[in-house]
Amino acid sequence: MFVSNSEEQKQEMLSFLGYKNIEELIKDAAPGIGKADFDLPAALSELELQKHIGQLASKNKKALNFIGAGAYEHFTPAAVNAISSRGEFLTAYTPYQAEASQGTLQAIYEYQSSICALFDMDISNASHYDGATALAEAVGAAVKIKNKNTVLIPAALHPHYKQTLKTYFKYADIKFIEVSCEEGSTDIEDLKEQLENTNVAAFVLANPNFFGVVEEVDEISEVVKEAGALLIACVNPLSLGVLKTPGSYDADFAVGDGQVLGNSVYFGGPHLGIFTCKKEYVRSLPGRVVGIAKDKDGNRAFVLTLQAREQHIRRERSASNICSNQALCALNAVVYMTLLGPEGMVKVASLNLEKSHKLKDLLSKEGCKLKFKQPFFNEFVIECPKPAEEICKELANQGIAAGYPLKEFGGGFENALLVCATETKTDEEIKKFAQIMGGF
Amino acid sequence: MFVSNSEEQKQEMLSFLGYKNIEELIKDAAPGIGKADFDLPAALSELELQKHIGQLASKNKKALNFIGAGAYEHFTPAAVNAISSRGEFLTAYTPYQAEASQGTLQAIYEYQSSICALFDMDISNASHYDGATALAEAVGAAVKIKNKNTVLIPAALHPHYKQTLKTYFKYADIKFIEVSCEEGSTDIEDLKEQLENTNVAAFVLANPNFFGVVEEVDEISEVVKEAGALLIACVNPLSLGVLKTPGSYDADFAVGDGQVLGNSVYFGGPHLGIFTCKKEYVRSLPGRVVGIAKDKDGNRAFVLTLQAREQHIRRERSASNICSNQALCALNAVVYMTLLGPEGMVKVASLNLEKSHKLKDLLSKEGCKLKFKQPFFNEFVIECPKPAEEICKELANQGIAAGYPLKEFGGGFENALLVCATETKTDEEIKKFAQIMGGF
Amino acid sequence: PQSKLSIEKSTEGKKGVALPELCKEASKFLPENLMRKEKPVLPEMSEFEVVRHFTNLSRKNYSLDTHFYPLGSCTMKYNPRAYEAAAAEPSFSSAHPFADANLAQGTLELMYNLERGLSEICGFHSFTLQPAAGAHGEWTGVLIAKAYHAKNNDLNRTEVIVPDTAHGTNPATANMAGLKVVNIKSGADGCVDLEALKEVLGPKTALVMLTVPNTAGLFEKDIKEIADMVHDAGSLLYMDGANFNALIGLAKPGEIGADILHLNLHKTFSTPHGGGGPGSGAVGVAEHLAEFLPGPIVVKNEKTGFFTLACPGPLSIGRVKAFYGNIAVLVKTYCYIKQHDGDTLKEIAQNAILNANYIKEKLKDFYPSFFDSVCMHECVLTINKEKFKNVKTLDVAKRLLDYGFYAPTIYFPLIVPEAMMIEPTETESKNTIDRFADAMISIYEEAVKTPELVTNAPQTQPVKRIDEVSAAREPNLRW
Amino acid sequence: PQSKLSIEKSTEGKKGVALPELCKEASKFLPENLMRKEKPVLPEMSEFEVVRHFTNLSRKNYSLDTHFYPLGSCTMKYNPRAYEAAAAEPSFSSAHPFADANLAQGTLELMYNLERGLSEICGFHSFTLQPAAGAHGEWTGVLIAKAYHAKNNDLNRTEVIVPDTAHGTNPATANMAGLKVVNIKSGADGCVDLEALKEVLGPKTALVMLTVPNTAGLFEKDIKEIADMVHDAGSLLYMDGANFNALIGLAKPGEIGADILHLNLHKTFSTPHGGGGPGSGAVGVAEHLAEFLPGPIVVKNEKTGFFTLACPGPLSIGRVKAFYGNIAVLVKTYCYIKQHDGDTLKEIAQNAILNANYIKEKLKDFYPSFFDSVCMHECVLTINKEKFKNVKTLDVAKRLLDYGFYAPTIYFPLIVPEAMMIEPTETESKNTIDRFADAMISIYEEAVKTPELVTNAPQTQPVKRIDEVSAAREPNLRW
Repeated sequence: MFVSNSEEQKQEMLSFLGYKNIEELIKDAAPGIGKADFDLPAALSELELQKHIGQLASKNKKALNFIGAGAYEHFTPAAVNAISSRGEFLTAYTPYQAEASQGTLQAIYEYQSSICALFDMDISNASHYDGATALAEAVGAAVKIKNKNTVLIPAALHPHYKQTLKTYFKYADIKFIEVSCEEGSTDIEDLKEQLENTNVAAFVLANPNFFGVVEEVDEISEVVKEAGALLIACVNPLSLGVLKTPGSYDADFAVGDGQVLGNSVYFGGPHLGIFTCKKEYVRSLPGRVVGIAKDKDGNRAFVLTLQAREQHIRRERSASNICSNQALCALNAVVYMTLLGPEGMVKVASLNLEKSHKLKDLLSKEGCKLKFKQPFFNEFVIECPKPAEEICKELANQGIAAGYPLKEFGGGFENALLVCATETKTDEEIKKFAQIMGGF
Repeated sequence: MFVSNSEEQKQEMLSFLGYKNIEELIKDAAPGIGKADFDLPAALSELELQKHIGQLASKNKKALNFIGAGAYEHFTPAAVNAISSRGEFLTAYTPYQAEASQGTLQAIYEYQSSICALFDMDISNASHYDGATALAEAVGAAVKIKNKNTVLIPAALHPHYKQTLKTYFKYADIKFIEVSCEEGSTDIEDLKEQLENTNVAAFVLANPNFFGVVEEVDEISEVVKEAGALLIACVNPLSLGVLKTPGSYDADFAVGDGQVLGNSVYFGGPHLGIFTCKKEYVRSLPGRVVGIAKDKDGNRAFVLTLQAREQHIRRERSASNICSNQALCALNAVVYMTLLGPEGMVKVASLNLEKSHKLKDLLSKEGCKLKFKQPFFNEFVIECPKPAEEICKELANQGIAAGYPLKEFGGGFENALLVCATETKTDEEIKKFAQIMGGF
Repeated sequence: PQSKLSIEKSTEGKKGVALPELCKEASKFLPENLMRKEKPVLPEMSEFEVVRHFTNLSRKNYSLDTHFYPLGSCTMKYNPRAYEAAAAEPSFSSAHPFADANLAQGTLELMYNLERGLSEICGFHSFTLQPAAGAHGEWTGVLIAKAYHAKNNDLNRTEVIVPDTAHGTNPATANMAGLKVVNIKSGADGCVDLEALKEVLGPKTALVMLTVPNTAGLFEKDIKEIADMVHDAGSLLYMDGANFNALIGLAKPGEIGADILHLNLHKTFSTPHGGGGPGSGAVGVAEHLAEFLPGPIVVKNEKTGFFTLACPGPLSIGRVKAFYGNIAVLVKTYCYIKQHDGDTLKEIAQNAILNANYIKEKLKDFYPSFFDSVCMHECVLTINKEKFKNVKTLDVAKRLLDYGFYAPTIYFPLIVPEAMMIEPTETESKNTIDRFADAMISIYEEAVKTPELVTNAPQTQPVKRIDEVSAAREPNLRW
Repeated sequence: PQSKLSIEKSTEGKKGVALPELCKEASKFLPENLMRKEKPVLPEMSEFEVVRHFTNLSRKNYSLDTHFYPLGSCTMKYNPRAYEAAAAEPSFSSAHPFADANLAQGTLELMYNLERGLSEICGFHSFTLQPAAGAHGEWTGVLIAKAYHAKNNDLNRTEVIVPDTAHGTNPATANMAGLKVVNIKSGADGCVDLEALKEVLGPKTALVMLTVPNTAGLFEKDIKEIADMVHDAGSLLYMDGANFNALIGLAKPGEIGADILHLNLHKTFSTPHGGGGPGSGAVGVAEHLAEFLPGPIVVKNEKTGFFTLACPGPLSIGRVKAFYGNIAVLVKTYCYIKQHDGDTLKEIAQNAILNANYIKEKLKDFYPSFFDSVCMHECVLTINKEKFKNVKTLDVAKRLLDYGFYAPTIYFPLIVPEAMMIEPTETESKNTIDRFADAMISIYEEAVKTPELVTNAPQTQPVKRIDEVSAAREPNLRW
């Protein structure tokens, strides 16, 4: 299947090589192998595959979704996929031969530029795997820069991000300390206290944090900077249409997951790791980055640059082992940002504020209790009258994905549910959901 | 919406033209108009449109389909749409500037060639609207060539094709006479009798005919030719993988609907009119045709040719008024044929035979009565125990599109149902349908 | 190197697609004398080779997505990607035209509302969505006119009056419908000469076919007067709405006197042209002509909201093609009208007109405009013959390709010598038009100073200038 | 002309997309001190302008769909279009990772069966689908090895042995995981020198990382012996399966001694590379390592057939990224394995090997092969320095672009001077390879006779030869 040689061509080639049959060639190329048995079902033709995939897909039930929690349903203009599905983007490799890859290279340069503009940061790489791994790279860089072994993370950091950090630094001499949460926000007093520890390399500021709460970024930054630690912002890129930018509160590194910028939720992947930093940390940048160069005629051209940091050159002395990143997701993101433009980015973020607050108002009206009072972006925590997991199970049967139950956050969170409403929700849908929730 | 000028640019352009506002310009360009009132709903944003279309689409119910009757559900390899959705094909105009349109032109040339190969005919045009209108053009050409005013059509011609012919020649001095049907096939004795009329210009041979029956093409051709009339074949292009080709039985014109070659059923359109003829009738060819030319360097190039026949040159003296055809559907067809190749075309046609005969066998086993005994391709007529329309209504409620009721064919057809099984039907689906039908 | 045909890349034994296994050969089901003898001569290639072949072919095209396409009268405007996605909905594309109405309520509702929407936008009583293309719609319209006169027993009306600024399809269509074409010359201003019209208008006139705006890019300023004259003479007024983007939102054809209008949905209503189709040539008519429309037509049960396809009445001209129209195209049109209201419809026409006049004005010192008047959606320019000497309009067109622009429509309308018909459409912006004007001016300078640069163009395309006549001499139309 | 950036095409006030109306401003919901002050500096363009901008950008790329892409070690093989269609299924793309398992049975079943399928194909006990790319998978594998030794309290095993023919990611990964890299030189035959291995293998060895086939394009002929040595020394054997298309169907890594293997699904399993990702770096392990795999993992209730995500056991290395892997990539991989059985899997490797050896043999008189042996999926060639004088491998690579071919991987592996690593993959055919060989031979002749043609290449690309060093001097990485 998909082998392009005809049987006759194979024979011609074998003859040219002086072999009678393919087995002889394989024996010379890889002595001792060639006889594996497989317990696999019969191969499907494309028609059969289409039917099979259709059946599998139909086992996923269409749901009215109010879950966010790190993966957000947003509107993607049709032009985004129309562009990124073009064969010239889809089936190109990492742009090593720059002259024959100016399309991908310029698109990445525009991605880097747009991300820097959105984040107000100096430098962006060409992309990372996802928000969690981008955060891990930033933490690793901060620890190296500061040569200190303690990193403060907020209690209200995405649990998957916490777990990923733990895995990344499992065998490294790094201590993670959680700064506690007070009424849904980072407890600044606790933060101050922890910062008195002189081993602290950095604080990770999640904004909005996992509870949807918008943090007091200026105050936090001041406290962190005063203590001489680095500030790593971990943000929702779409929220930056209305929320303060990492650059404006002096973040040293700012990361996030760019799924929200024109990429599908897709059960969690592929998403898009965004990695940005201040200019002075450019040599800590993991992965690929595109820069401007000149061609022989002196014209502007785009190339992968600063490759000396990378594995194929430095091998075991490289900054990171990353090669493949999420280029196509980054392409989706830059097309999305270019379509929306400055106005659109503000508007879509504002719509998220509006819809989530409408949901909050209607839920309150229906008697649901809000857990926290702080400002939020597009999701927030409610207190259910019974374990949130039970409610989610019940609503799933009605075709509603109700939210993310927070019981793993321990005491006081047994009945807490994180709910989200983005610009994709109509007023009718929000009303319907609020009414059902009010019925519990 | 989709206007590309910014407000500021509009003002700049107006100033350049010496106008203060757009209304003044419009007044000069089109005096007396500019004030229309519209009773239209509020304009939708793209997000709202996506939702609205999703809702509309969901009002079409997914059905297990056994209807053919001129529009056939077939397997289309995914590569077909991947290619024809490329902007360079999708958003190009008719290739007037040949040097900048070699892609479309070569693709059409390959379409013409592939169709000629499939049909065994000398010449194909670049496409026509659909099978019915292609047939009308062929009939018109035959009448002109023969300068006679009677055209014989088979009783078992697609009713829509009959109706379209009637409309096309409503005000022309052309007489259509139906040759009767005997046990589902053209009654050759009746054909002979009608051909004794010296005014007959042509006979339209539908193969398979509307009842799915494969006709005795050689015998029919002999009779027609002997009488000095032209033979117009109206065929299912996909069936030509196994059925005798129009060229092999000396058809003068051969037409058909190319929907079956990689195009969706799409509630009846866009489909693809295929128009072919013998070399001697090339000047009767309606619409566009691509030929090979030389460029200045003597290299092969493709151009629209024989344009002298067309309306933008000849105006009222042109052979036909057609300009836009179904180019993108023709592109789908040529990609489809190129993917399948000679072997694939034979195989897919054979699969249709196999599946429809499996359906026939199972229906017989379940006690359903076949109306005719002749060979058929992928559809055939059964006798239901009650009006076929009632059965179709009932099955529609079970999500089954059961077939095409034939009551318009008059006496004896009240309970007749035309059913179809293409290569897309699994043995399980066929079995399920047969069992349900057996239950009546 | 010369582009290879697929058949020239063919290698025996290759397959481009895997099909399910076959249990029985065709000969088990068919008598031998009805069977094909030899396999068709088609290319044998792998899927990969086929995809690469056609992908590379596509790259030899200029297209709207890649280049400015100022092709006059063709309205090459942007085709929104959301509409492609909508049309690709499997629920739409897989619906069978003969399925029970219960199974196709979505498609039927869409058709119904589109027909209502177009009627509102154009000021007509009703629309048929059946015609497959503009010319097909024209022919449908002419048949309607014939049916109208036939009903009135007004059988001597055998003539159609067509101004020389009409689209070429108008006379071709009239002729195809068995009517006699009476051509009239335009006035010096590019508009219908009322005197000339009066001269031929009479009891034999079945129809007057006006292209509005006409192919000179001009609005028929006397349209209302013309309509009155035509109606007074007992004739009907047909309006060719191929370029309705110049009028949309500004005027309703039904209100300014047209009895029949066809629209090229693949122009004004933003559906892509596909390299030559499929298009859609919807036809709108005033109330007195509604009963002649082709059928079937979608009707709504006002009580239940249920949609069905109804047979047309006895006066209908009948069916103009199989099934119900180019539905995939109609889905896109429907999306387009859902995204517009009265105000934004008007913006379309305003910007189409603004852009065309801006081009005309920018180029006036280099390529004179054949008509003085303010133009509508397109302008018709010509060349300065004295300065250009051997350089022709064709050369300018080919040279534009080297500058990265598609060429205007050339040598049309026929009444303008060395014509260039330039239509920017409203979806292009000043940025592009300025670049285009700069290129045109550069070419002007080349034509004057280094004409061989222009007459040897194009140099940047996959092939050099093609000798089109060579193709017609001994036509090679297939492998 | 120089390609413009989107921001250079920006015009104030333009919008590329219409969003729904906003009822309230953001300031109604947020205190001012938490709000953004200035809008981001992003381009302002219409949808049309954006589509045209990026469409034209795409046309400046070579890609698999348009050109032969013999990039060694990258396995640029055909990406079937059916898999793109499958991955685009809205039911897959819109499923939320935290939705109740009831709502996502399709995705979960697919993941489960894919994990079982890859295990069967590779001869392993189980697989994790979580890693986002090959290097991510390698790192996952190394962590598993560490966890294994930790469980055994074998804490002195801090070294990873890596031959110089390994992928560059191998040492980088080992280092990233805090292990010491011990490099060993290959033998003259390009394979692991058993003596050299013996010398460094010992109680400190945690892992031996073998790239099979190695970057010399060769099969490690002593793999079974190596595996025994490694296991006898108490170490684990890691196999880099980035180029598993050379082995697939011929051998199961789990059966020839590997304990851990990562696959680049975006290479062997035919998912597109997307200009740099997303890929997927699934990791398979033998039974004794299954408990260390990252979680969660999909489990099936054998009674009900219901699929759920289960937390991993206490020995798991934990989560390597958020959520569950690059599912869209996994859907395509799943399609690929559904379209293959044992026989067709073997055809993949056979043809990959046949094609590479055919190229090598065709070019042997012009570009000598650095190693004598019969190669696997790729061959490593070099240039004839005496004949070529000033012409370098880089020049040959650039000249290939002018001939319409992407270049091989060059200057890699590092152990081969002026290396060209050529991998045709099994989805290219003799037709293309012959054309490529002809081009290489032409370039050879140019290099000998008219070297400036080669050293001045490319001439046919959107830009001329780029001075890559200029970019790094004062990096310009954004507008």
